[in-house]
Formats: sequence, C-alpha cells, structure tokens
Amino acid sequence: MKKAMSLILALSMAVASLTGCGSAASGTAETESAAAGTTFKIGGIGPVTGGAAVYGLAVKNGAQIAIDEINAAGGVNGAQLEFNFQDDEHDAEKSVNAYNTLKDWNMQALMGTVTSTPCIAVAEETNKDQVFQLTPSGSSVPCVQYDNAFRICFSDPNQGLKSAQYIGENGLATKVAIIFDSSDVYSSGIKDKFVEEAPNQGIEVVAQEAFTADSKTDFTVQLQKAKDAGAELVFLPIYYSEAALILAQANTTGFTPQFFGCDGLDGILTVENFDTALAENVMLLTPFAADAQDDLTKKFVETYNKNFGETPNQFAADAYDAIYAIKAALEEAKATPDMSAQDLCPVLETAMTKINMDGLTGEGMTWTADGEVNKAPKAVKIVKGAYTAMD
Amino acid sequence: MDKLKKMNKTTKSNFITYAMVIVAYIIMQVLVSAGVVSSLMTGLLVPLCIYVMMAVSLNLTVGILGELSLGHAGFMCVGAFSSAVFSVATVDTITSVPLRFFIAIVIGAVAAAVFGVILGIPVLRLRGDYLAIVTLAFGEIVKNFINVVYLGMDGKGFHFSMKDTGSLNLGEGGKVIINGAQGITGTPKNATFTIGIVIILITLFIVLNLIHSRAGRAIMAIRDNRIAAESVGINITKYKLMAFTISASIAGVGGVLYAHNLSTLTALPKNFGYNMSIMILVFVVLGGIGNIRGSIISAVILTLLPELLRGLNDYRMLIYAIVLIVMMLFNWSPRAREFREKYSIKRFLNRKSIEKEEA
Amino acid sequence: MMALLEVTNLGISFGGLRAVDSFQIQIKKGQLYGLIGPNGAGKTTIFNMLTGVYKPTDGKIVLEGKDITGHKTIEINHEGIARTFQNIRLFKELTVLDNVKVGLSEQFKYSALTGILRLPKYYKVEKAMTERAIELLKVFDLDGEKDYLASNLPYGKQRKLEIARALATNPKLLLLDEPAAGMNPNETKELMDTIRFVRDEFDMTILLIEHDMKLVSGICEELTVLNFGQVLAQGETSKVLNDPQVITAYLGE
Amino acid sequence: MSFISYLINGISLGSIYALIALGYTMVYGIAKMLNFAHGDIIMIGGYTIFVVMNTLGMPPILGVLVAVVVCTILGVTIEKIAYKPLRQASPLAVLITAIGVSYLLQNVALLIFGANTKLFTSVVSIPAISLADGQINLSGETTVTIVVSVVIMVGLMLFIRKSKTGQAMLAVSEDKGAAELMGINVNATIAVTFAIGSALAAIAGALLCSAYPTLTPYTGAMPGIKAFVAAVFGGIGSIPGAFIGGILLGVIENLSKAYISSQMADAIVFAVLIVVLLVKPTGILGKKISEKV
Repeated sequence: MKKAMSLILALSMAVASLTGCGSAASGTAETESAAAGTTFKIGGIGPVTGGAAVYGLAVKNGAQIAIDEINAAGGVNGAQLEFNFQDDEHDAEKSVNAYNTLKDWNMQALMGTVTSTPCIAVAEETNKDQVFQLTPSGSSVPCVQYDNAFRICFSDPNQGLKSAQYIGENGLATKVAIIFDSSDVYSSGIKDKFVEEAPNQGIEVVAQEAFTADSKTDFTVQLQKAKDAGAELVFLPIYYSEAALILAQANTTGFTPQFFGCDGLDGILTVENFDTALAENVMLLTPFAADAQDDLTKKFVETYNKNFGETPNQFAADAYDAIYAIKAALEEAKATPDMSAQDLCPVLETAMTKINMDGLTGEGMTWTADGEVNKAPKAVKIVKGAYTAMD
Repeated sequence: MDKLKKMNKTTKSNFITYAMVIVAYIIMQVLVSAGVVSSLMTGLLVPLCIYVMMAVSLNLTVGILGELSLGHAGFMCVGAFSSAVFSVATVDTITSVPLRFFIAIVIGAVAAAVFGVILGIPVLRLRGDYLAIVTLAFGEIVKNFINVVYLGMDGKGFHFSMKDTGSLNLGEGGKVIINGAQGITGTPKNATFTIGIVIILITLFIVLNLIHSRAGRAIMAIRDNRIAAESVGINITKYKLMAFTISASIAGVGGVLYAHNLSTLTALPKNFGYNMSIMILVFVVLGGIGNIRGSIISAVILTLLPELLRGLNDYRMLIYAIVLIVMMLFNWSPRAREFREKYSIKRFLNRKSIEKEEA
Repeated sequence: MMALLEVTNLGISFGGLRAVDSFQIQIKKGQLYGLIGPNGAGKTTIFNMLTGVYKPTDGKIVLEGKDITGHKTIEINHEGIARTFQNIRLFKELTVLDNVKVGLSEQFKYSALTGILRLPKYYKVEKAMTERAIELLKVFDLDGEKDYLASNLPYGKQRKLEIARALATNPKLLLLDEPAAGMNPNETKELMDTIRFVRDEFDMTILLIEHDMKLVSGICEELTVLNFGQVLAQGETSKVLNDPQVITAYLGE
Repeated sequence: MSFISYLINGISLGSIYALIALGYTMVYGIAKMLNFAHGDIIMIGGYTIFVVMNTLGMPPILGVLVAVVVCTILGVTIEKIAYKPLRQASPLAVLITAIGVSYLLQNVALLIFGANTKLFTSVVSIPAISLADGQINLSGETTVTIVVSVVIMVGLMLFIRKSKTGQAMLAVSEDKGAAELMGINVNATIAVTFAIGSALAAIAGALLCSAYPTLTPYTGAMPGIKAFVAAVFGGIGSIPGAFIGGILLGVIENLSKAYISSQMADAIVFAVLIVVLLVKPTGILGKKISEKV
C-alpha cells in the first residue's frame, strides 16, 4: 500500500514536471508572442557537441555574425531578427527534437540543418508543418526534396560531377585514386557521382580507398595503394581535418601526387598550427576562400576572427549567406514579422526563386524551385599557403 | 484496494508496472489532446517508447541473464534496417498502413532474433568482459557492414552490391533502397505513440511473464550460480540463448520503431555504434540491474534530461555528464545509500505508522 | 543385488599431478555411505568426477548398470545424481521457494511459450510445483522462510536449502559435500536426523563427505577413507574407524 | 615491397594501440574496472602538450613532462572522486561512471579548446629511417613509439615483479580482501595504479598525436576503444598480452585495409577478435579462469 502511495506520488510529480515543462514552454511562447509581430524568429540546427561539432559551431558563429550585422543595420522590413541555435549532435533523432524545441519557440523560418542525415529527417518535419527551410550545408540530394527546402551549398552529386569535369577538361590526370569516408553521407555521395562521371571524362579511377569514422588515424595504407596503382591525382571528397592528416602522412611516405578536393577541404589552411607547406599545390573546388581579397570576405573574416578567435571556414560562410538569403527572401516577399511560419512558407518559397544575391560563396546566386543554388564553383590552388584562383 | 493487498508480491509489482505505463499513456493523451504539451514533448513520445523498450530488453540480458552486452545497438540496427527495407520496398504495393507496419515489426523482430541466435550460439560460453567485448565487436561489424551495402529493387527483384549504386545494374523503374553510407531515405513515418505504448505493454508482458515462469527461474538460476544450475539439470545453453534471443528480438522491434519514426536511416556511430549500446546500458544500470520498472523510469528520465537541459546551450552535455556521474554515485556508493536509508520518505512514513500503532 | 553406484579404477590427473588414483567404490541402494579423509585427499575431486564437472582420466562410473563416465553434468543429473557443494552455491537472488522450484524444473514441465502466454497449463503446473516445493521445504523446516531471498537465510539453513534443492531433482543418489560444515553441535545433531529422515522417507541413497566424526560415525553405515588420492580403507564404519592406518592418517605425522 | 611497408605501418599503428592498451590493462588487472575514460585522459595529455609547446613555446620534453604531471593528477583525482566511492558497488556501476567521466572530459575540452582541429607538432625529432632505396620509410615517430612501448612494457613487468608496490599491486589484483588482511593499503595501491596508468596515458597522448598529428576533443575516444579491444585481444590484465594485442590489432587493421577491403577493415578487425576469443576465450595471453567447485 505504502509503495503504491509513493508510486502515485512519484507519478504525479513526474506528470507535474512534464506538463510543467509543457506549459512553461507555451507560457514563454505566449509572453513572447505578446511581443511577437516585432521580430522575425530564425531558428538554426546543427551539431555543437560531439564529433561533428566543428561544423555546427562554424555555422552557428557565421550565422550570428550575419544576424548581428542585419540587426545593426536596421533589420529586415523594419523588424529585428532573433536567432536561436539548437544542438543536434549530428543525429537525426536529436535533430527532430531540436526542431520541435524551435517550434515551441515559435520559429518562423529555419536555417539548418548543418549535416545531411539530420537534414533529411528535419526536412520531413518542416514539409509536414510547412516551415521554410534553408540549409547552409546539407548537401545530400534528399535534403531539399520538398518544395519548402533550399540550400546554399552544392549538392553532393553536383560536386562529384563538377570535380570530374574539371579534372577531365583541364587534363589534370587520367589515373585518379579516391580516398573517401565510407561512413559519411557527404563523402560517399560525391565519390559515387565522381566514379560514375569519370569514364565520360577519360579518367580512370585506379583506386577507391575508404576509411570510416571509427578508423581515421592511419591513412598510410590508402596512400600506399594509391601510389602502387600509379595514381597521378588523388581525389579527396572529405573534410579538412582528415585531409590534413592525409597530407601529413603522404609527406612522410614521400608520395607526391596532385591532390584535389571539394568544398569540405576548405579550412585546411586555417587548422591551428598546420604546416601550410604540406598543402602546397593542392587544388580544390570551392565557392568560398577565406583569404579572398573582396571586401565582403575580408570584413567577414575579420569579424569572425575578432568574435571567435578563429578563421572561418566554408560552413561559416554558407551560414552567413544563408541568413542573408533569408533576409533577401523576406524582403522580396515583403514579409512582416506577425506572419506565422505557415504563412511565410509559401511566400518565401516563391521569393527564393526570384532573389539574386551576392554572397561570400558566390556572386549572383539564384535558386531554382527544386531548391538548388546556381553559382559558380571556384577552382583554387594553394600556392605558398594561400588560395590562388585557377581559371 | 483490499484485492491489491491480497495479491502476491510479484503480481502486485507487475500490476504496478503495467499501471504505470498505462496511466502515463492516458495522461499524455489527455494532455496532448488538450494542447498543453509542447512540440518537443510530443516529438519525444515515440523515442521515449523506443528507449524504454531498449532498456527493458537490455535488462533482460544484463539483469536477468546476468551477461554484459555492449552490442545492443547492433540488434536495434538489424531490426531497423531489415524493416525499413521491407517498408520502402512495399510502400507502393501494400497500401494498408497497419498491415505493412505490422509485417515490418515482425520482420524486424525475427531478423534481430536470428542474429541473436547466430551470435549467441558461439559466444554465450564466454564470460564477463569477454562476452561484453564480443558483443561490442558484433555491433561495430553490423554498423560497418550496413555502411557498405547497396541494395536496389526493380521488376526483377532485389539487387545487391558492395561497391556502389552503379554496379546494382537496376532495370527500368528500379529504385535504390539502401544507398551505402547514405542509408535508407523515405521510410514511411508509421510509428506512433499509441503503437509504441502497445508494444511496450507487449514487451513487458513477455519479459515479466518470462521472468516469473519456469524458464525465467532457470535463467536467473544460471545468473546466480551457473555450476549449481548445471548440477540440478538446467540446460545452460538453451536458457541463455533463449534470454539472449528474446532480448535481441525486442531490441529489433525498438529498431523498427526507430526506423519508422525518422524519414532517414543511416548507421552512424551516434545512433547504432557502441555509444548507443552504452547509453542503453546507462539506463539499465541507473534504473537498477534486474529491475524492469527502474529501467523504464530511468530510460524516460535520461532521455528527457538532455532535452530539458537545452536552455544551457553549450554547457548542456557537460551538465549531463556531471548529472550522470552524480546520479551513479548517489545510487551506488555505500555512503550515499546509508544517507538515503536514514532520510528516506519510506522510513519516515514507516516510523509514523509505528508511532501510531504504539500510541 | 546389484550396486546402485559402481565405480572402478577411477583416476584423474591435473597436469602432472595425480589427484585421484584407482579409486573404487560400491554403494548399494538405500545406503548411507561416508567418504572421509584429510584435507586435499581428493574427496571433492571425486564428487566432481561423479557429477561430470571433471572428466576422469581413466576408470568407469556405472549408475544402476548404466555407464555414465565422462557424461555432462546435466545428463548425469538427469540420470539421477544430485549434489550439494562444499562452498554453498545457492541461487542467491531467488527466494527459498524458487530455489527449490528450479530443482523441480525437470519434473514439472511446460514450455517457455506456455509460461509467457500464461496458458491454463501454466497455472496447473505451477500450482503442483509449488505444492511439491513446499512439501520439500517442510522436511527441512524451511517452509516458514519460503519467501526470503536465499542469501538472507542463516548459514545452517542455507545448507539445508541446498539439500532440499538437490532432492527436488528427484535423484537416485544424493551427494552431500560437508553438509555439517560451519554448524554448531545442535545443528549438526538436527542435520543427522534430517539426513536419516531423507533416507527413510525418500528411500534415498546418500554418499557424503564429512569431517565431523560424530556425524560420520553416527549415521554412515559404510565408509571409504581417502588419503593422497588413494583409498586407504573401505568397509563398515566401526571397523574402518578402528583401522590403525586410518588413525595414523588422521592423527599421526 | 609494399607488403613490408604495410606491415611496418601496421606495427607503427599497433605500437600506439599497445601503448594505450598497457594503461588500460594495468588498471583493469588491478582495480578490476574498465576505465573507459582512459582514451580521454590521452586527449587531455595531447592538449596539455599542445598548450605548453605552441602557446607557451616551451621545448617538447617539457611539454611531455607537464602532461605526465597533469594526467597523473587528473587520473588520481578522478579515481578518488568518481571511482573510489563505488569500490563495493557492482562493476557495471563503475563502468557507467567511467563513461560519465569520459563525456565530462570531452565536453570540458570542447569548451576550453573548441571543436576545431588543431595540428600537433611532433615531440619526436628523430629523422625517418629509409630502407631499400627509400621504398620503405620508418618514421621517427614509429621508431620512438615502438621503443617506448617495449621499454614501458618491460619496465612495468619489472616494476610489478621486483618492487614492493608492484607486489602489493599483484596481491590486490589477486584478492583485495586477502591483500587487506596482509596489511596492504588497497586504496593507496589502486591510487598508485591510476597514477601510473594516467602517466602512461600522457606518454601515449604525446606519441599518438605525434604520429597522427590532429587533435580534437574526441581524439582519444576511438583509439581508446581500439586499445581496449587490443587489451582484450591479448588477454586483459596481462602486460605482455596488451603489447602483443596492440601490435596485432594494428597489423590486422592495416593488412585488411590493404588486401581485403578498406571499407570493411573495422568489421574484419572485430571479426578476427571474435574468432580469437572463441578459440581462446581469455585472449592470447590471458590466464585461464577456472572456477573452483
């Protein structure tokens, strides 16, 4: 009997706490919605803890700079922007939780998510709820499969295709080895398309060597196999932290092919304490270069450095552009802050296809109705520790 | 109430466990329909069901069978992928959602059970940490394997490759189901809170009835003393395998729910790696090894905790880690136990009733 | 009459060590037989061979005319040998009642599925099983503690529970490994009565290892004395205990 | 020729695993607990060296020394706060607490150092050895790691066999209760074990980060798990076993990447582990556990 009593007690306490959190959430929402109609609430989702935290943090920081700039300049359509960034630990389920948290906060448009797998899961939700979604870096195809979702970055197949074309058209090499992360959506997505396109460009893929999230310390075997296969060029559709290791290990084993990467490679020069000589002559297709000399990039890099003590990478730039794209779309749609997310969604969808924007990651960016961006990838080569335009 | 008193202790305890789940369900349903529950909480209902099932299932292995498994996410992964393949493949042909989801659940349960048997037969003779490491290895193998599998379907049936989608040679109108590391996308979102609760109740029914039956006693006898169990004629292999397989199978169903709650399914270290196995183990240990009801409660609390800590932003996981350590110390250290005995509500109530009787 | 248990030339070596050598014994049905000897003489090793825990290196064990040498523990239990352990091995986290019920598992059967689905058979068999278990517990005066956890019983009662559990498997031969160890004289006396009662009531054959000479001389009809893995003396209790060789082995040196 | 270089690279990776596994196995052998936070102590060691060398501009040797001190203090503190109160509790409770500590260290590092990858400057300044006309390259890090692992292994074995503390450790590992009766201070002995294990972690951190020079808050996690596997592989609790297990794990990993499938290398490593344990249930050099009946 006593046990039953204590149980009922515990249960009612649990329930109280649950509804407590429920009503607390709706409570704050209410008090804020009293003030609502004065600000646009932009949500953000990405990993800020766990192994992928580096990308999420970059996006969070990059977006924050854009938000601050816009607000300082008077906001959008006369209203300020409010930004709320939630952690998803690079996990689809946590990502949906993060999305729901933002929903409780009465988010009006979503800038996210940062990584592909969570992005697909969240896109399902935003489509169901009809919330406008713009992902800075969710590059896998299904991320923007719904009408309400757009992206700043190129899609994975697009990068694979462009890379193969670039290598083929410029006759960089005929024998190519690929080192990719077989446990990563981004990496294997680019690799698949590259391999498919390679024969059309007269490229022979002589080795496809994988690593996984669980074993990414030693790359000597992959490099050795590429070397033994006679590769003239090693294609690295991976992120820069692993690439930095690969370059270092290639150097110690005395293997010096041409290295070629995609936008994930951007940031390699800014790895703290990285010996940039290792990256000499590495080529990459990227829409953003932190040491580009245009005013926009210079100002962004400077602010980022000042606020966060680091040099921004691709992800930060994508996020910065994403916020400005949302701003442009809001202005184009003549949106007002009192509109609900559901009211905003269709008008932003139309507006996205109309805007034309100059950003960090491209000039004259436009979007198609299927969510993809039109911008030119820049091929750069690292010379003396700095990007040099190729064309 | 009198009736409750008359029931024997285990029946009563089981009754409380079922009642707890049902009452929680009713309360949540009422609150949801009244619209006072946040979206976050609503979104968490199915995951909560999944983790409760996983915790109950692992408790069968760790608490009842007494073997440490660090590969439970592997079984979840098997259940998730096998059922998701089925659902994606038949999404156009089987139009009845309940029927399709039911078959998916059965497939997930059976597939995980088969892996449970395949793994269990050779490895269950290992003991302690060695068994733990082998199960961990199993989980990692499953995860690694899934990441290199390409599976497609066209008019002629299934095509399988371990290289890339191109080598699947899909015919006209074929579709890729498992796309290597990109996993499965477009799994129908069939899992609901009600289905989750029903499955939890079925799980509890199976596990609790098993424990309080001839087979369950045999399993616990093996846990308590293998040599003595053998000496009274208990077939060690049979009962160990039975518990392990049932546990795997329930984990498989947890995987089915997981797969059908998100539109995308990939085998990442985060969701199907040893991290997940360990997280479930945390639920079990914190809830009390062998204590089914404790598993349920701790799974709920620990799943909610990081979400409730969202307000802390960057400090969230740090606080979570600290809370975890403190809870472990509070639950298990002898000094903390003494402290709790001394100041527990139960004792306080007891003393009162004793005083009353004396008066 | 054929012996219930007939062991011939039994031996086992661990590495180079010959732990038991050419051991032989014959136990008639209904007999209360004692196995004694100094520590390390190999008594428990013989129990372990008889119950299949160790595989004998050579020799033969025949139970009721059936060769069970080298069989597995479970098979041997099913053939009809049950035992207790020198260091008590109860199912500590189970109740006293459940400990006995585990022993009854092989006589009161229903499938796991019947148990999970709670089919009528479950209730029927469980009821019969509980009744039988309580009967057994009554023999050892443990029925009052049936809902206690086994680990919460006092030491003497734990030993008794082990015997009850072994009996539950309905054996032909019961092996008791130092049943009186750790008991006070009163408890030992009580235990002697119980062992006699078990023999008479269940028509049981019992082989026991014991150091307590009072118990041995009080209840055992025949004895085998073991020293350094070899049989030192064998025969009627009173004769064996007066054998000068035995006395030297125990008291000498 | 490439086979030999695969082999050498495997040994070099394996010697890192071996070094980490030595710490793991030692703590396991004596405290009978799986210290899941061991990998993260390695990471802390790495960051300490990074700060000393790059931020403060001190020489490498000082960095390693500071790291050893920091890790030792950290290890002993963790033991005292988080593990010691649970000495009588279920081993699983300690395991979970260790996991909590692991999360804690990762998140503290994340907050202090950020998520960005840092490139580690090697603490090794020995040049690479080139064999067979430069076809085979043995980097300075590899040479040092192998030598250090062997030295530590031998040192540990001697320490345990010859020193009084070592004997006490052995006694504690056999039977805590009996050791206590013999007048051995069990708590102090376990604390010393953690101190040594953590100091080894600092050295492992220095060499891990020198050989594979990237540093993130999660650097230690996966090598930690791999080393744990290596320790089990060789027979957990056995010091030479940890060494052999580590080397074998590295070699198997690299050879399966080279000759079977680079995608399936993890699966192959783990499959080999399962097979080894099925054949030798307590690992290659593990003691056979026999229960006295």
